Amino acid sequence: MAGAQVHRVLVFGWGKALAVARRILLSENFVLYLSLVFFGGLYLFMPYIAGGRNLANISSNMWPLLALVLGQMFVLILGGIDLSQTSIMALTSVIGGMLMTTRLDPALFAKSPLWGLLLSADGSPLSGTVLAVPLGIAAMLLVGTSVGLVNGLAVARFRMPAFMVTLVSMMFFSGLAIYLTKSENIMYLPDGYTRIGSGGIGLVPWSFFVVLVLGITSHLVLKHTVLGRWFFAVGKSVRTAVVSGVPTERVIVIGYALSGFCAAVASILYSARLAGGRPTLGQNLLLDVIGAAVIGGISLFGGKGKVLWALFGVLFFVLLSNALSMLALPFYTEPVVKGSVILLAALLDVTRTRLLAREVIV
Amino acid sequence: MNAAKWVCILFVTTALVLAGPSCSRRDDGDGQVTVCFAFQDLETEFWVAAHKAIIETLKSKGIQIIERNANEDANRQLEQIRAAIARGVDGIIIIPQDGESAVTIVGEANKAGVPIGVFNRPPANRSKPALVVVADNLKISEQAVTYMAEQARKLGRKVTPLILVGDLGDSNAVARRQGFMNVIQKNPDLFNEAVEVPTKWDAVTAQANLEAALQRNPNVDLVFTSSDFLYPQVRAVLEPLGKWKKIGEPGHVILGGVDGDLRAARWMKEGYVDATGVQDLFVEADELLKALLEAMNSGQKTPERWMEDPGFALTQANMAERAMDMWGFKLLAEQGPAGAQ
Amino acid sequence: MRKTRDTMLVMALRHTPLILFVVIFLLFGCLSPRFLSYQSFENIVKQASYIGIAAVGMTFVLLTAGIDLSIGSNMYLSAVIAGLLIQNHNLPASLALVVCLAVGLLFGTVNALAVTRLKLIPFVATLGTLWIGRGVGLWLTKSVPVEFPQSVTQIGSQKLFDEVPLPVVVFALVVLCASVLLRWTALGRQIYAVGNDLEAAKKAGINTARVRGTAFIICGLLAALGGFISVSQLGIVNAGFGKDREFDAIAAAVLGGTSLFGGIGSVFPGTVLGAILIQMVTIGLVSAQVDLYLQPLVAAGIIFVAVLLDSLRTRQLAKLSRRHIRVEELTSPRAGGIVPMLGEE
Amino acid sequence: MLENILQFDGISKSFFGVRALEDVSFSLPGSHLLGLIGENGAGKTTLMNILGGVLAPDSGRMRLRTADYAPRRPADATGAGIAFIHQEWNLFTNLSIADNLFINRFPRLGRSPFINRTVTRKQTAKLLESLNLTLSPETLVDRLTPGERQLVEIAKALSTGAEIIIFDEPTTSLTAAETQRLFDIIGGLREQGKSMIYISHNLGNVLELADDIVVLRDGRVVDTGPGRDFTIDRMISRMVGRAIDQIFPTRESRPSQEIVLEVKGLSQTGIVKDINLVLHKAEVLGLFGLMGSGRTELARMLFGLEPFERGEILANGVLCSRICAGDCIRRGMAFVTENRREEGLLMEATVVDNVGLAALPAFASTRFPRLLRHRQLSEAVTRIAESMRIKSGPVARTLAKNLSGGNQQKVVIGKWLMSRPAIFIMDEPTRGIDVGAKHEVYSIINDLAAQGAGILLISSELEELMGLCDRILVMSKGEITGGFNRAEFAQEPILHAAFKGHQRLSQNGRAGQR
Repeated sequence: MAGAQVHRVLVFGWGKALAVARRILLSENFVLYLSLVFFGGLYLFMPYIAGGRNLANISSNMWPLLALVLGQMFVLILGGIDLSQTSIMALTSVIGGMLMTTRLDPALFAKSPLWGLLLSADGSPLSGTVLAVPLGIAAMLLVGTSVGLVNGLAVARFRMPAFMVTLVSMMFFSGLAIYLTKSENIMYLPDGYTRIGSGGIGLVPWSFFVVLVLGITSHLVLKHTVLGRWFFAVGKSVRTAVVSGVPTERVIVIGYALSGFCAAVASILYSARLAGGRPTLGQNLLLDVIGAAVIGGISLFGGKGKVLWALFGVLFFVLLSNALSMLALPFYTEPVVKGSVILLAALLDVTRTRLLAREVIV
Repeated sequence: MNAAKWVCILFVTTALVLAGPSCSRRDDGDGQVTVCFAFQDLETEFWVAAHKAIIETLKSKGIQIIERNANEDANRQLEQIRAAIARGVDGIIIIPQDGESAVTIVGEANKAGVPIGVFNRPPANRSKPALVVVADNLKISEQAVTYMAEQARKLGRKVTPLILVGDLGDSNAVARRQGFMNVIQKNPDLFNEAVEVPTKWDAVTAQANLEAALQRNPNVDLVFTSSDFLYPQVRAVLEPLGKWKKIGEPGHVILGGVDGDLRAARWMKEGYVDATGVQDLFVEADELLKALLEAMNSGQKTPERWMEDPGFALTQANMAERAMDMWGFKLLAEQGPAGAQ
Repeated sequence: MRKTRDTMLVMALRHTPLILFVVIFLLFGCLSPRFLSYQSFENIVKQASYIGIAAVGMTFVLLTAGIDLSIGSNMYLSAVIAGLLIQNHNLPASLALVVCLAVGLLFGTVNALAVTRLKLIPFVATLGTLWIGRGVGLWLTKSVPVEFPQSVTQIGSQKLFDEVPLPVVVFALVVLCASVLLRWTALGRQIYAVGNDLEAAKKAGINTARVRGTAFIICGLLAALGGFISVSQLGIVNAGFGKDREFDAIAAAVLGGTSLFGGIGSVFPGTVLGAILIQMVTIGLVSAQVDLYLQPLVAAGIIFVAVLLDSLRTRQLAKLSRRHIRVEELTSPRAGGIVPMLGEE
Repeated sequence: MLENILQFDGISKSFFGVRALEDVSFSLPGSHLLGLIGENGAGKTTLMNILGGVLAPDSGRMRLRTADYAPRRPADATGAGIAFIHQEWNLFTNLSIADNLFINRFPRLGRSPFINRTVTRKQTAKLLESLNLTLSPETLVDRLTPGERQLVEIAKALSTGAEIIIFDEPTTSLTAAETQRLFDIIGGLREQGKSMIYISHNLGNVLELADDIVVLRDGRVVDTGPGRDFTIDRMISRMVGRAIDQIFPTRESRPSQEIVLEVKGLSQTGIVKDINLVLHKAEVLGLFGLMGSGRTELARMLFGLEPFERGEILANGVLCSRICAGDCIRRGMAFVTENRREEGLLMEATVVDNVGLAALPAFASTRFPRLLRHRQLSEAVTRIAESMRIKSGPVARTLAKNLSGGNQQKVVIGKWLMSRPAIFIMDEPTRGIDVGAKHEVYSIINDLAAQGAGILLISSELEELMGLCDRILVMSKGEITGGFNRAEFAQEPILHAAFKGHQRLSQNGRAGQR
């Protein structure tokens, strides 16, 4: 009798486990669970992946990328795309660097078109003052938002295809960033600034707080404001939105401006961490950004997206690249592994969608 | 379900956030010595050869290698180095994206007490201790172009020089362009204004733009490529125009470059190329590894030493005595006659 | 009078891309007279041919509302495999071409299966194969450049009738075949139908999986062909070969009027003009010896103007071809009679 | 010829345990036209999906001629000679008419893979001619009017050589003349020996055309018989399950003298000319005109969706210059579009999101940022959904695309009720919805007028306007060609005004759609 009892419990346990597995697969937060399983699996082989230092690494890698993906999310929800985010990062990082730096080597920077106008061997007129950091950051945010605004105007006003507009502005603004410094990177940024990238309150890094605020604000905007509803409406059907009195042009412009703003935030975090202003900052990051958004579940065709999805997508990508950094693989296998994992994740997601569809019909 | 979701998220976030940098200790694993080798990219032969030399030396010493390609992204390289440190590597070698990011990355290694060696691109300043082996790109290209200028003077007329400029986001490319310009500007009587051809370190772009530039300026008599890996493109454009001629033949275009790779060696030997600025790759790799392994063995955490690779210009004039100082010639010799086409 | 003026306006609007093309060409010609030669034009087309061929393939995929991010990796992998076979097994050039195309075809088929069978979103599927393809290529070469023998580079420098470079001939042939395929075969029309409305296409009994899959396979094949054309001119394949070319190909197609949302676009003149225009701007700037640092800025500016004009033109055309309910007397300020009245008769 | 060509035998089908069809049996004799009527949700669509191979029945079988017929996919139905003409067009707007007709079976040039354009062009031209459509086969579908598209859809069905043709609401977007043309074509088809099933909410049309009529209610056949035995009253009472004694509810309110909307000299070259109209408080003003008379364009101009060159629009006495839809909404206007699918609804969004969309700013708690008061919003939406009797699952989760046409239309109207506007512009609010839903829409219009709103009602069904309106204006060729007060309502003069300038058509012009 007791044996049967145990047997029944076992069967019950097994059935329950299956049910849980199924629920996880069907859950909206599937990507999160996938990341956790991935992490857990790796932990068995590489315990140091869960070491405090590495968790800190993962954390510090996640937040700036998340800022970018959040910006991209707004544009994707509108049914657009923003390829210019990386060039916005480069441009703002250069401008912020120029305003804040305390020392510029004349041998390197004398060729810059701004030399003598704004720049000198002691940096800019702002440099060294108390206001350097706050004003520098403000300028970065302002420039990022303005570039986004220009993108948005071109897309909304002139009905130009978003892909081309942002591709051209990627060319232009990354070219501009390189032109402004004539290829040189800017060093000697004030401590107050670089600490954003390395310091924190106790154990919590500053970048976390910055992106936390950004994320919560984005969530509030999308979920709890008129504007947020308008974003989704425009992404689902521009024509219906127009007829329903949504100021579609304004909404689109705001979307791109937000994307630019978020890129500037990411730029602040990245260049603070690297302690330098770089005209090539994030040059090859674009596919990671869009990839993370799409893996997270944000649709490229508009109308769908959530802050949490962005977070999960970023978590997945960062975990993946972090794990690859710890394996002693030859360099050429890395892309193969990366590509395979992306395909696998996508495949699981498709299976999940199919199961979900069946769930509804049955 | 909803509660479970939030618990999960909360768990992950707190884990990530609270795991401070301080609470970890290096994990030495099974006692195996591990070195992280992080490079910016492997797109030209110079980097490929360097990569090969370093990997082989390390392997021969039974050291486990974690190699990482940053794909030309300084931030990604920083993340990779941090991950490697977290894994508990015993030493680090980087080919940084540029001198400025090298400073930050060296700082990370210093903080963690892992000895670090910087290959070929020196940190922008010496504020953080590291083992550094440097080649002065500017000087090397100056030397090569100086020799080319001497050859040009022999033509006895004003000469139009052309330079294939690398990616303007790459500090080496910028330094090499500067070296070239310095020589051109020193000889205003000899040179017309230089024709600049952007390549973005991309063979296709280089070839297309070079072809266009030569159409516009058919009278170019001197071509300098910022990296030897573009010689095949120079040849592909010059040959149909009847300008791919050996030295001494009429219509020869004075050719020079920087790196000293296999093709440069071959074509110097055959007499097409006049001069090439050489970074002594093998010596650089050797010196750096020696110093790093020494530091690792003696338990030094932040060793500091700057090693200069003076570099030199291998020219048709000094080829007889110095050819074997150029790594490309060594590779050519290894390949033997079979490798030559 | 008015009528002829309006007709001319419509004509001008319809051919804006071509006019813009000529204007830019003349503009660069003013800056550097040598730019206006046949030779220089030939060079532009020759250099545009390889990205142009890939862009033609991309057009097929874009028409079905898909996207292929993997063509750069495809170019690299197929060229590498062909090159290694030549090096190690002394394959003749013609056979190398076949191998190269076969690899491209296979690559395209993998994408096609991932999209149609596994039902992955094209963006993610090809993002995955982008990494895998590049990785396999690097694995085969260990990042060492692969050299091609004279027999291959000869192909690149050959000229038909001593006038037209072979790459241009291949490009023209590809464009011709693609145009014919899109315009004159059932498959071509079905590609447009699938891109316009996938659900309706299914209802109409079109085998949508086959149509979409074919588009990806064609794209893979043409990417490999474009890669080979490029290799035949370069003579060498470096580790960075083909990197980011997908953006160039998409840009050429979109600049030529192809929509990223499917169903709209053409190979000729659309994509061809797009590819050549981009190449012309790049080469024109080199010819005009514009400061290197300013070149990307100017190029971006010119392309921006091109895109802007194109969208203004599309709107204007839409306005002009709007149905007219009434026939107005000729006193009206705006065009009344451009489009024949399409009332109820 | 009375041999049955198609037979349904005890078909049943359930979804989620809910019966959609229960033991449906009837047959379609050869060369007959069978009218299939029933309210939305009665099971017509499910039955047709089973016939078309989209769904499989739970039990029961179908017989085609003498053989069993059990299609597994849409292609099987096409192969068996059954063609569907859907209410929603399945045309590819980026292709030409000829391409659309032959998309799945292009004729080849000999053995080559190339399309034989001569054949497609010729056959298309022939088909178009038989439908009296003077269009080039190479015309892009994108450039066709809705009516023309519907005819192309019919041409497509005919081109497959189908023996059985199913019409699902084919006239909703046709003008009177086009409808007549379609009926002539249907007559011709019947003479050729084709069998047809005709599904429509327009009972007059069904009565006119059908040899037999089958009435479905709640998934069951509740009445069947020869068409001549039916009357509209019988059809309605069988469909609804009770007698509706009056289609148009009586108006109890009277218009006041207060003007809510005034239009002076509105003109746009090529579209409308010198439009003057006045809409009073609590008035229902009808706007009648043929399709293409400029009535829809006028409505769009009033709501700021299309530009106009000259003229003034005064809403509640305020001059609107350079307006957009948002301004109009703030001035108390509402616009029910004729294009429900593309302009009225967010198909992928929930009922709540749709209903709430236009009134969102009104539910913001603060000026900046405009935070939504979710509870109030969802309460308001629920109130509206209930008061309009929108039948759907939970409003917060059901997507608009999953609603029936009538309920979708209620969502579109409901969207505007949220902000209690004083001026309504309604463009074809009853198009393509069933009798019950129509009746409800009429009641809503009445209620709105009773509450003091001014309503500009556009319709191509003259009876509807005559039953509801206080006044009717008639448009033809972009101009207002007549105005009638309630006492003067009569078909003859109104139609006469509507056909002004259409000499050729007015001879065989018919009264709306009966």
